Amino acid sequence: MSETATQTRSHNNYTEPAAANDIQQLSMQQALNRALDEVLAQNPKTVIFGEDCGRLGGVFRITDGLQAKHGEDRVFDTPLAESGILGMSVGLAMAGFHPIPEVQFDGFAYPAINQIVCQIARMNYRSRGTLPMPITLRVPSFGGIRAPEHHGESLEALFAHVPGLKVVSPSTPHDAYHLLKYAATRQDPVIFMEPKSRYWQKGPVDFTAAAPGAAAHDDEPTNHGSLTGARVAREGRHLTMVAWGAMVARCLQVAELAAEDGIDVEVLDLRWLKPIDAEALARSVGKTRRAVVVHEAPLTSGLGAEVAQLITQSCFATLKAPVERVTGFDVPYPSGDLEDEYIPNIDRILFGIQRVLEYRRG
Amino acid sequence: MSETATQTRSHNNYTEPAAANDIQQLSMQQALNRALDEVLAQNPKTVIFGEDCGRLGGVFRITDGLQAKHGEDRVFDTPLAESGILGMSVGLAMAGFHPIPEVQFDGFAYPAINQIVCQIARMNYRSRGTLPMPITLRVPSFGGIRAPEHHGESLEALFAHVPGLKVVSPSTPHDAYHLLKYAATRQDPVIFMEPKSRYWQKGPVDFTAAAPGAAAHDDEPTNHGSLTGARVAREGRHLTMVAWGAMVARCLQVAELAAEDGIDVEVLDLRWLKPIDAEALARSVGKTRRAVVVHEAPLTSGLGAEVAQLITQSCFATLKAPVERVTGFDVPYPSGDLEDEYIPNIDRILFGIQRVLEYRRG
Amino acid sequence: MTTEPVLAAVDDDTAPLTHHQLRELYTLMAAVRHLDTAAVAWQRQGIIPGYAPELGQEAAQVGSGYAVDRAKDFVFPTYREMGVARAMGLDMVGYMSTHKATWHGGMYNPLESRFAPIQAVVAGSVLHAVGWAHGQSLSSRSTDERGVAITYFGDGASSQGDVHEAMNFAAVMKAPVVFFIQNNGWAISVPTERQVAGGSVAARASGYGIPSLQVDGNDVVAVYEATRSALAHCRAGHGPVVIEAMTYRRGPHSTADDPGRYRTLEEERLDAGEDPLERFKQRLLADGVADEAFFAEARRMAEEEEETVRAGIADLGPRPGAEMFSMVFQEPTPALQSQATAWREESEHV
Amino acid sequence: MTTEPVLAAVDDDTAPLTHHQLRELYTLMAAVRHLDTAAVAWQRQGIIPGYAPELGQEAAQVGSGYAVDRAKDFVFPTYREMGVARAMGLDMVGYMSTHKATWHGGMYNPLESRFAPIQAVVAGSVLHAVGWAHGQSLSSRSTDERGVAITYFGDGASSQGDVHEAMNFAAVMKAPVVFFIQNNGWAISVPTERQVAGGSVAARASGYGIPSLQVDGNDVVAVYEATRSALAHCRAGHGPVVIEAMTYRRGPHSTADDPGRYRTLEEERLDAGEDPLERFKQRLLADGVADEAFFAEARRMAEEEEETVRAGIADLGPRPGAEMFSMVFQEPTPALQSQATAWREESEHV
Ligand SMILES: Cc1ncc(C[n+]2csc(CCOP(=O)(O)OP(=O)(O)O)c2C)c(N)n1
Ligand SMILES: Cc1ncc(C[n+]2csc(CCOP(=O)(O)OP(=O)(O)O)c2C)c(N)n1
Ligand SMILES: [Mg+2]
Ligand SMILES: [Mg+2]
Repeated sequence: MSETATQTRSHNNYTEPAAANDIQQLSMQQALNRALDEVLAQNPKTVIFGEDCGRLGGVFRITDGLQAKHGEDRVFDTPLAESGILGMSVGLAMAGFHPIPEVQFDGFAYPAINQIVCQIARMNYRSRGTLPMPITLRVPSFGGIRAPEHHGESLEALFAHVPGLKVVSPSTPHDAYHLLKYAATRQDPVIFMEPKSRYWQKGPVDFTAAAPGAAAHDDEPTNHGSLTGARVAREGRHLTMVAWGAMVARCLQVAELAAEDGIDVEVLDLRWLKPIDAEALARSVGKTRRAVVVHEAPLTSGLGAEVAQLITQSCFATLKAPVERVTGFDVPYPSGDLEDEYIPNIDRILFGIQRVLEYRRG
Repeated sequence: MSETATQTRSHNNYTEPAAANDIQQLSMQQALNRALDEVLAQNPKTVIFGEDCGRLGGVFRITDGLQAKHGEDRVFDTPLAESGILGMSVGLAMAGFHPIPEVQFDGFAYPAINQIVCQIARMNYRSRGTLPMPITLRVPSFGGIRAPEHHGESLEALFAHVPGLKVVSPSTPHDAYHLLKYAATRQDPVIFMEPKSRYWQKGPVDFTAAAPGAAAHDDEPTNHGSLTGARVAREGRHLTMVAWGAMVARCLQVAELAAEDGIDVEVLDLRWLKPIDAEALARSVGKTRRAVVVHEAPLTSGLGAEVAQLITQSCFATLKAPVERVTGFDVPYPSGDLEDEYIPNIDRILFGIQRVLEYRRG
Repeated sequence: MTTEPVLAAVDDDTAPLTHHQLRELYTLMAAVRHLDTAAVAWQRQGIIPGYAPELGQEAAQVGSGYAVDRAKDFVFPTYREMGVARAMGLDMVGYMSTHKATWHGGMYNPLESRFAPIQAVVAGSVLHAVGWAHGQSLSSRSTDERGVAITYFGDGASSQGDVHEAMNFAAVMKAPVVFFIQNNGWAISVPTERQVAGGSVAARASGYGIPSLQVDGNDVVAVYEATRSALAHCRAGHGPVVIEAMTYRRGPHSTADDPGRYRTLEEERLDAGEDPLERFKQRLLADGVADEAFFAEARRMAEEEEETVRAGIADLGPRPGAEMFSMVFQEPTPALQSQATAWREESEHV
Repeated sequence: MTTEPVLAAVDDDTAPLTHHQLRELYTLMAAVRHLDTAAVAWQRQGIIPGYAPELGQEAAQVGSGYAVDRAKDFVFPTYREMGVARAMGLDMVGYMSTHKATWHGGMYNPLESRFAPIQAVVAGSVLHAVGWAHGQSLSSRSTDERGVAITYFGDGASSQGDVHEAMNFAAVMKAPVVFFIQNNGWAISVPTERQVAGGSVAARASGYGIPSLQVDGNDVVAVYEATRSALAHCRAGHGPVVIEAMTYRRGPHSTADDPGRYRTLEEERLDAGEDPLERFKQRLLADGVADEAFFAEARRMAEEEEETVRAGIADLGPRPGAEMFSMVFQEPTPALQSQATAWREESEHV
């Protein structure tokens, strides 16, 4: 299941922008790179920066080729200090720029938390709307690549709890492309959590403006298939699995296995982790009447609790069993050898489904 | 409801240690001060430090008189840098000390989050148990005193999500005294969240070893009334309110008002926010079959979601209504003038109770 | 080790201050002194819940604020820069509203006044200044056009990691930013010698290759001139400057503080030195720049201003609760809107 | 501005290194070079998933590690201090296990080996060293007793706020800690000139009143001697010291890195300077301290050691999953124990 960054990392995979009405097979890395390229071309106020973003193109090559193409003013390396990177973003935003900083790995967002929570998330509020913070913070996130300590963290529960932030995580190259372009044109701060274990898998990206799931600037979060809400990744009747990031692909796998036993699972890709598309949850579980939420982060006080509670709140009368959570454990993210024991694996998710299906009251 | 720190802050309220078999009326500030004094006397390896902890005795006077009594090696001021304070704690713990650092206000824990999450919480794990982190981090917490920005924050959901931390918050002088002494003798890091708006209210502190609710070193978290579990602050039959910190007193007030309408509310003071006493939740709501959880922190991804989900998980079959959450809103903590609109007030809690009582399926 | 970095000699405006300007400086200092003293009284009278006085720092604040070009530059204050705000002509009711607990950050318009929202996080906005300054480098290549950021912070704040990151970023990027430290001897109860290793914040600048100026922060003209040359250095594209204005916090840290616990009155008297306002007055008298009538008039105007600000503050009602929700985002979310709706319904139905 | 702080002359052991010691240093460097090169090969062969080579930094690491008093001192490494670990006699299978992805932090005992767990957060443990060092001041007042902390970090790490906080704390508290910077020219793809404003980390020390030594980090004897005098200065109670060892990261940042994207082979050749191992060999030959037979033997031993470590690494199975739970706390919680139970049941019932 897990791959090292080394094995899957390729070079020179920067692709040229495509014409409209175009579907291409791209990896998420390529889709993100393309989105950034287009955003830089469209808005001269966008600037990309972080550790190794420039010449190297980022340790994951998401910014590959962008400095060469757009210049050192638009795409640049900073000294090695995350609070510096995010604090600087605040000032650039105050000066009218749209910063797209990168934190090199999830775990290195912690040194910048003070600037994220107390400054980025609050400056619009503090200044009564006069100093908007259109900052798109890219964070390669989650585990699954047998990386060193602090390189496999899931910070969504923390970010989602912070008033003033919006949080999104794509699970496919198509969504990665469209959601990043969408996020990078917002007037509010968006934390963009990239599932790093999915950077190198290819999938179709539909560049057509009216492509399903790509209706840009649609602000109706409840409009199924729009950019701002959740996405039904697989329709099903018996049970809803809710996931985001790399867990979506895993849940789809599990759904296929469950189908062999005649269990028809719906998979909801939450996408937006703040605000959460509560109507999509209600709609799906209103139909299936059973739910399992899956995430990599530790159980306690994870975002799964919020999702479960939103479901319980809206579907209490019809729910057949309490919502199950299949998650990482309340332990620090372990070293590569134990990673498959920690991240919800197929068996643990299947057990979760079984518990929900077999639940009997009393 | 709210009071300024100024109005309520008194000087020279350091009290002498009492004899055993003794009950005294103390404020929480006095109770905490007494606990620290005794801990310093009992364990020569304890050291207290932070901003203004020494000569001044802390901006809330919790460490009042301790430097004069125990010396500048044991109680000292640091430069103004929270990451420095917490990072230094790690090294002191590695050298065999029991550090009791203070962060001056909740919002100033953010600059130290990297050291808390990535170092304090993980060093025992990383070192395979050879480098324990017996650190008791005191954080004056929550709102209600009309203070400047960042002086009224509730970080419990963040802390509770971090593997390797334990989190506790007292709501009475009695618990403050006993829980702080308990925390400061643990071998694991404990975040001790002090409800600053309650520092100056007096209440009985029972110093007797066998006092109810004060059975020291009782490691059974499910043992009702022990130090490690939740505490039933008021017994009731119709509905359970779950709260912690300053919200416990408010819920008790609400319970009295509800009693006037014949509604018999049980109030559960959660106390430990990690690990949560899930059995106490199950026991109480198993009896009342209805629950409201109240906290000051913003709703989304707050600890209320975890509490609600734990209740739903254990009491699904008998629960009469979905668990209600009455919380702060998903907005930055506002300035004093709007604080009473933000913190769950009596009316909003009563509305929450009403929603639960009036809930009808379908 | 390295040769000491020095300020570039940029002579775009090195003319001595005119008599008019000197009198203006005094008038500003008098207004600030009066308003500051009044605010402490307001707190005692229950008009405002708290205040952080800048007593003794008038020269440092007015002198530096007076040098700012309000068409180009941008100021990043802490919670104690009332004198800078006043020197820059801010709406003082809007400024003071933060101490009335009306709105964190204040009710003035930061964009129009070129004065960022009041910052309660120690060292919180030092990096913002660097980012804003780098933005100027990216936008305007011409020397006269370039705005300069000036970030204020204290001796205590200098201990924060963010200050180091900011100085290093600024020096690597040659960002036009002035780090203006008011070393007022104290961070609440902690004196400079237990806070600032090496004894001087300015001394750290050379480690980054940044030129620095340590000035008598109680001499308003010296502060003005240092700030003016620092701004010119930055504007000309030579990168950042550190100024350390040596001054003294004569009052308590805030109205909730009790300095008697950590310093004696005798120590205060000895360490505070000469009162910057009185000292400037004597100088103006000696130089024949102003006479007693002028000082009496300055005092009258200060009193009048205080009355106006007090009345304005007293008139300030609480902000509508709906602003808690509407000010969070530029593009509101439905989830938050429904919280606002629920809040309104529950407030109205009580 | 201030007079440059200098190292105290503490002559507790300034004798020149004996021939035996010089040969021992070479043997260590040869072992480190060989093991390091082998680890890169192991990664290619799929034996370990990744590795951060220290090629070119052998002199800086062995020279400093050799000076440590393993009875008193404590070392705080990053992820690239294999040479220090080896010089201090660590169990190298335990050390390497972190690169096998067996356990973050490594499988050696940090308390017994006086070598803190491997640290993946850049600058993450610099403050730990200060805290540990202050603990020594609190515990032992006598000069010979006092342990010294030595914290390793890079030019890149020097940009982090924590390093500033650490230096300031250490200087204010006079903590016995050596800040040992290996300036190897690069932080992944970012060269020192874009990272370290002012060009030198050591130059920053004087701003805190801390004495500093900038040494040729490719000269093992120079590094040893600098470290020895720094440790003596600290032990004698004179407070912290900064050492900046100028060296070069000859390899990629890690086995996942491709330096060809940011530096040419020609640049590498020019900037790397002389190979520290070869240079030391020539010196020992010239001074008649060692002959070719000695070097052949050193190489043979290094090869043998590599074989042993490789075998040990290959033998390392994954840790039992139950350790995920049992290592979190000293005093386990029932909540976590029930997660462990559920995990066991689900793993067993598959
Ligand atoms: C990050 C942070 N930590 C702690 C505080 C609490 N606090 C407010 S002001 C202050 C002292 C600041 O001293 P200094 O920087 O010298 O400024 P001065 O108050 O002297 O103007 C402290 C500790 C804070 N506001 N922010
Ligand atoms: C806080 C943090 N940010 C980013 C990283 C990712 N990272 C790992 S090593 C490195 C470069 C470190 O450079 P330097 O300190 O010079 O040490 P060197 O690798 O050269 O030994 C970076 C950016 C990290 N591990 N920790
Ligand atoms: Mg000060
Ligand atoms: Mg380096």
